[in-house]
Amino acid sequence: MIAKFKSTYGSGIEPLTYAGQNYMVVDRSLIPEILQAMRNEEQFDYCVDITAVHYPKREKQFDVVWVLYSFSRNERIRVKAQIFDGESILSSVPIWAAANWLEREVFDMFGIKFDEHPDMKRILLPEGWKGHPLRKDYGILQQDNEWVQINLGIESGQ
Amino acid sequence: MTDSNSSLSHLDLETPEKPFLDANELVINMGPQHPATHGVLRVILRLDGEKVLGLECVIGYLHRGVEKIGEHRTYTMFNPYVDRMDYVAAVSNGLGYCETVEKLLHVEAPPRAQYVRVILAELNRLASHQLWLGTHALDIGAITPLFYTFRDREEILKIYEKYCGARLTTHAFRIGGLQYETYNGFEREVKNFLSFFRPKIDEYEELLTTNRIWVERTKNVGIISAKDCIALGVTGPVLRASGVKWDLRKAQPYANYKNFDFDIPTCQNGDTYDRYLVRMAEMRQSVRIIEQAVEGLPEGPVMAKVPKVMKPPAGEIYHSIEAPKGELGYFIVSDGSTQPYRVRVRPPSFVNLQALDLMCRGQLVADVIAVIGTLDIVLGEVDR
Amino acid sequence: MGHELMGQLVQYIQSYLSSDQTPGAAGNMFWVLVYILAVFVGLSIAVIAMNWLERKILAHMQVRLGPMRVGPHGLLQPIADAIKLLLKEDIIPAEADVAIFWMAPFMVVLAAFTVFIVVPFGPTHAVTDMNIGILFMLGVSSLSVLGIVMAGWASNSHYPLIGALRSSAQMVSYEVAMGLAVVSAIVMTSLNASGTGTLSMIGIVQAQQEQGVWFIFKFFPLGLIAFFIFAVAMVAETNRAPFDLAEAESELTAGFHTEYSGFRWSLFFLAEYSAMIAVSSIAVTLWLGGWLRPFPNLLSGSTWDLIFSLFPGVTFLFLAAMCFFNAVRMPKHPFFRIQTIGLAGFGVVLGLIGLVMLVPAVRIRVQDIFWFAAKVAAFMYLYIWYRGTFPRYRFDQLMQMGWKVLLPMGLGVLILTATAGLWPLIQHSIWHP
Amino acid sequence: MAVDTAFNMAPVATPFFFYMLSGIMLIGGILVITRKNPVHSALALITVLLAQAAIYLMLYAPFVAGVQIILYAGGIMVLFLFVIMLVNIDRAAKERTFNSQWLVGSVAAIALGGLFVAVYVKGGNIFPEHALSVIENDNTQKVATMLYGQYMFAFEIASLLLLVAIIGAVVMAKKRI
Repeated sequence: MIAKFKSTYGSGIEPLTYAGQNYMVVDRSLIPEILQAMRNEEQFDYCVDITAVHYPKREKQFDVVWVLYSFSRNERIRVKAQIFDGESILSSVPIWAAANWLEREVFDMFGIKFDEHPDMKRILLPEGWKGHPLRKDYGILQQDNEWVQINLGIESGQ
Repeated sequence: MTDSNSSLSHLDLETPEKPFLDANELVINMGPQHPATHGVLRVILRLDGEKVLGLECVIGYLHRGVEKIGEHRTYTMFNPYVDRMDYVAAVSNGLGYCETVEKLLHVEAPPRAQYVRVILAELNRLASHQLWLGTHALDIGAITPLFYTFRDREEILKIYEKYCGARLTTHAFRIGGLQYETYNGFEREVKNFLSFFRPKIDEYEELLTTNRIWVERTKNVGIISAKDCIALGVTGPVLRASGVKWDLRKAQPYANYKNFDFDIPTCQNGDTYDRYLVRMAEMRQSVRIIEQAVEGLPEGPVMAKVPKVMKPPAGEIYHSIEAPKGELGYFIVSDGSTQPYRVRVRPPSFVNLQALDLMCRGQLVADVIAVIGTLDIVLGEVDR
Repeated sequence: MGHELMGQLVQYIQSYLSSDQTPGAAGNMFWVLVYILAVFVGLSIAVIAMNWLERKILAHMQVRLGPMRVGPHGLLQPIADAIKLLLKEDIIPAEADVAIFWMAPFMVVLAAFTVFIVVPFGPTHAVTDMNIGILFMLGVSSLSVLGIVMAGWASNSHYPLIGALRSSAQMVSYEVAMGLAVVSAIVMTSLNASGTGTLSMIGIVQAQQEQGVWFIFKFFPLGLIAFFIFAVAMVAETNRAPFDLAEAESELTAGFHTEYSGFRWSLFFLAEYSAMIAVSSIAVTLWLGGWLRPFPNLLSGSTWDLIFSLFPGVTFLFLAAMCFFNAVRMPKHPFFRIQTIGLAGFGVVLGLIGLVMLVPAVRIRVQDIFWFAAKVAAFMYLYIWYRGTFPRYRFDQLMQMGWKVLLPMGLGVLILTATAGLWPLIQHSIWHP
Repeated sequence: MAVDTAFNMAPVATPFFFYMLSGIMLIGGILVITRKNPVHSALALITVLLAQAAIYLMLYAPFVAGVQIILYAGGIMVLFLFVIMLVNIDRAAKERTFNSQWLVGSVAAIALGGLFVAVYVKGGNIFPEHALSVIENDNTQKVATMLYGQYMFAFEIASLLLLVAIIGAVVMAKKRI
């Protein structure tokens, strides 16, 4: 399968394996196409998870990771795309409805915007919160003091 | 309401239906303090009379930043934190986390530890399903099953307490095996529990399975087709009740589940009653697994050789287990240091909760309660 | 002068004791007041006892103990609760319609208590016997829904409003089925020589006495079906499980009384329980022979009469013995001393009541009340049992049950009962045209 | 039967009660049309109906009184309230209670009042001098014999009319049948 993708898309795909788990790093521009193909042609019909990893030292700061599973093949695969800070990526909600909240959570935690997402807003943190906690530059004790003072009427949440 | 052959396009979850005639649309805010939302879930209901036109979940009231904490603790130190996510199935959380880190470290727990893990994890599944049954029945108005299930859950918690000193957030497993050897009489007590518990499942079923009101309240309520389940990523008993025979214990066996003989109970209709039946059948299967595990419990060490200071080689692992509520996944990225670079938890409750809107459309307020109950969500896990 | 008045009073009391009329019918104002007071006090005690019993019985059904702390076996728990409720802050929401919010609980209580004017605890033990007794009971108890609607609306909050909407729809629809079942029992009262039935509560029981059969067994199984319809509808009428949608805890937090607290809330509570007793009394009067003792035909004769008349006293003595038994079993620790004494004292009170009830003059007049109360108590137990066993119906299912099951059944039973009652006449006209 | 006559109740049907109940009815009636809040109006109407039931009782017509309570106060008014509660009260409260038909309305009211006065003045001899001594005990039975004997046809026609109304309501309310 990966070989087929490789031949179709060429250098945009880099298939990798670690500890017996397959994943591939895909160029950002190829992501919509690849994900569509994964679902329609390769029967990866279950989007297990969408998440991101922040590498502040890298030029392309974020890895966006799709964990996919195919019921018919009983196979799991991860698709990764590296993007710059502030760059957005096309939403996969039209492909997997499950992506809705998962993408919202990625936005909430990392500030990565998904284009054409039906309802791109925070999910776990309250609306109006400043900062995205899972970025590496967000301290573990850091909080939006202003928001806490205005909305909770206390000096600090800690 | 849902055509099972429909494609994704019908999952238009943003625009609510129109109210009938010119009646006013009633917006009700259910929760975050509400007796039936199982925690601090807030559901904004748009109603036409009592008919649900659409709903929106507001979550995050219990957000504690577990994933962020994980990045600032060592692998061992983070282990107790995962128990606080799905606190009614803490052992399963620990199992998933320990196995993921073991994969990163390229170690494997010794057989005895594996067996004990299966016993405790399946006991945990029983406890979780019992809690679900009690509260779900309470939501639908049957108050008695709650006390029956809690009486029996107590026995499981006693075994935990004797084993590791804790009852709810057990922290029972360690990376590489178990901290403690089982106590004297562990096997006997588990066996006693099984023989005590098997008739109790019949007792629950006697109260509910053929109860007319129970059947009327749950049949054809909150139907979700297999197709929609898969599209929305819904897993666990909800998926199996829709007819998909998929259980990670069979599909991608972890621990040593492949050594045990058990069935995957499924149903076809995908309604609340089927989910109830599936979970009841799962309890019986769990009893079967525990029975085999206790019978075949091997002697030997319970801890593999793991370094005192864990520094897994750089790499990344996604590993998931079949938690009582569905697929519980851990995605851990290691950069070779003592702390994980990134811990991502794929919580089953969070993903399953997405289906609430779809399942409640066109139903009545009372059904929303039933559906929230049947999804078996734990807000600690939804919000993390 | 005072002596003369005293003599008059004694004569007065004696005159009543030998009377065979209700005080209302005799136009005896003094006894009417005494009866009203007695009914009110008795009802309050019954509600308190019901509160304790419900918690205890439900607890034992659910493998737990229930109240154990306040008094021996929690006997004083209802009183403690009442004090707690009275001392609680009385909250009126800022946006509420104050006047209606204020009136609603009184409306409910008024409706629930007024109906007891016509409840016949015995052939003479009723405040009054109205010509339209049963109609009065149904009518006045239907007024309590107004109070519920007022409470729900005046709270100016969504949950109470939905609770009120549900309960008004529910009560209005079940009243229809209930009425049909009642009518089929009333039709049975007309099966006598004169051919005229009665709506009077006492008259209905007397009709059962004359016909020598409780209406539940009349035209078997027609009476039974009518009784069944009523038994279902009355649970719905009183908003109790499994029809407690108006206050469905898990859906509407507390339904129409969500915003009520303290004393006002306790009035709703009081009304709920007295309404339960009221509808149970209707069921007992219409189908279970009211104050008549069980097995009047099977176990007839003066010996059996005597044995059955001893029942009330013996029951109380048994309860007293239970109290003593438990007092003996109490832990012998100074901590439990007061509880033990309390329980024994309670036993003494019960025993004395039992002994008094064995006195022939008393037992003859008391046994009617006893049998009536015993039958009502059986219904109360059923209420608790339902609550411990059944999940809650959904609103549309409830409506479906009322309109599509009970109503047609009620109509059918009514027609069949009328046909069965007229059967001799029909037969006659067919055979001898 | 030993009943002490000294403690006998005074008859209920005293003029005092009549005037009191009539007063309640009049005040309630005025409140019904003047209250801005429809729920208050409905409650006032219930008061009127209950007072009316009490007047029936005074007239020795307990059956009619019972039916009045059970049907109007307990049934129909509850449905009224049911509907009112579903309507947006805030909007209804802002609307003017009296619309421009007040002229026609008062003319009609004056005409009706004149009719009543005329009947009372002209037809003085059709009113009996004393209240009829109706025996209370078989009042209900009398109503029954009347309804199912003499007025059987009218009674059945009325029920048929109601059936038509029910079906009409169902047809109007149901989206599809």
